[in-house]
Amino acid sequence: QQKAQIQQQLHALTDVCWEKCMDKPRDKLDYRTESCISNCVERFMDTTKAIGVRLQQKYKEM
Amino acid sequence: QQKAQIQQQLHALTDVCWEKCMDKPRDKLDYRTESCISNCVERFMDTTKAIGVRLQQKYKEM
Amino acid sequence: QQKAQIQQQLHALTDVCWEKCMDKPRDKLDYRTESCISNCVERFMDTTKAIGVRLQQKYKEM
Amino acid sequence: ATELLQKLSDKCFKKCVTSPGTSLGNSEQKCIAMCVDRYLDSWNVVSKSYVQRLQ
Amino acid sequence: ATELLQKLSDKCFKKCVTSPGTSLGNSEQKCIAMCVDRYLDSWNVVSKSYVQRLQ
Amino acid sequence: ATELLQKLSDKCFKKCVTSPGTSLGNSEQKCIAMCVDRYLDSWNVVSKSYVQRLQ
Repeated sequence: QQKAQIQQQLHALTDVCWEKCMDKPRDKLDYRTESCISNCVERFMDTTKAIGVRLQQKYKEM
Repeated sequence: QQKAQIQQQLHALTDVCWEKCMDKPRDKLDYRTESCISNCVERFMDTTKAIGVRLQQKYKEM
Repeated sequence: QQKAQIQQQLHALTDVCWEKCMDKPRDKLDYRTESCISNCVERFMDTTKAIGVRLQQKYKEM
Repeated sequence: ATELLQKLSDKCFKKCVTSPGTSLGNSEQKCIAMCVDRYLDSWNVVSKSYVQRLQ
Repeated sequence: ATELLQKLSDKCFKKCVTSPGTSLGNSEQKCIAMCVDRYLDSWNVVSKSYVQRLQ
Repeated sequence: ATELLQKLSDKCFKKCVTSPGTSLGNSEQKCIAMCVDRYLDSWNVVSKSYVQRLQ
């Protein structure tokens, strides 16, 4: 079950970072696109974490 | 069950009207965005109603 | 079950080709839009076929 | 049918109501009606092409 | 709640992190916080308008 | 695998076939093949970054 959840997160991340970083597909994954994708994954996870914290604050305020 | 359906409609409406009315998020929900959202909800519901009527006409013609 | 699958493919194709070919809806389906949609369906099916072949090659290489 | 209604509401609202006002204007209403009609037309063209292709 | 977290991550990342760098910049962090707050505000406005309309 | 096929069809068709003609042109076919390859590459980069981050 946890494995399915990780698979699903990988799919979601690939979708988001593909849209963010890939313009026209080329014959190789160039360095720029690769580091864009890897930064995208990390920043996306930072974003999720920051939002989680924010939502908890909000719930406390209610 | 009906409660779940309403929740789902609220989610859909928030998505549509957020995309329609919110550009870059700011530090307050300004008046213009707020009235855009509230008009968006009403016009979306008008749209659904108009389409329902149209589809029924079409089904009769078939 | 197969019928449901075909229905689902028709929905997916209509969505893709509607986005690809329809700009502002007009009072008639003009010839240009109609042939765009019909080409879109065929090219989309070509695309799926080509991707299927490519994925099988990739799986063999692994 | 509910699914079609939801899908069409979404698509036609996005195409036809660019900045939502205090009521649906005349041209928005016409656009919505044409949007439904053209979507159903498109569905028919898609079905025909799909069936031809499968044969 | 997990669903809301996923949806907000998606929406706010797309709006606020235009070209992902080696860390979240200050303005990106602010944008994300405001994005969450404004989304919840929007949800409230939508709920209010929806309920008013149904009555 | 069917899900991946559907997703790739959708993504690569949108990226590579801008105005569908009477057959897939040579450059469209190449674009589709590269699109599949780059998507799988991206999946690998994402997995690697994701696992590194979790550790």
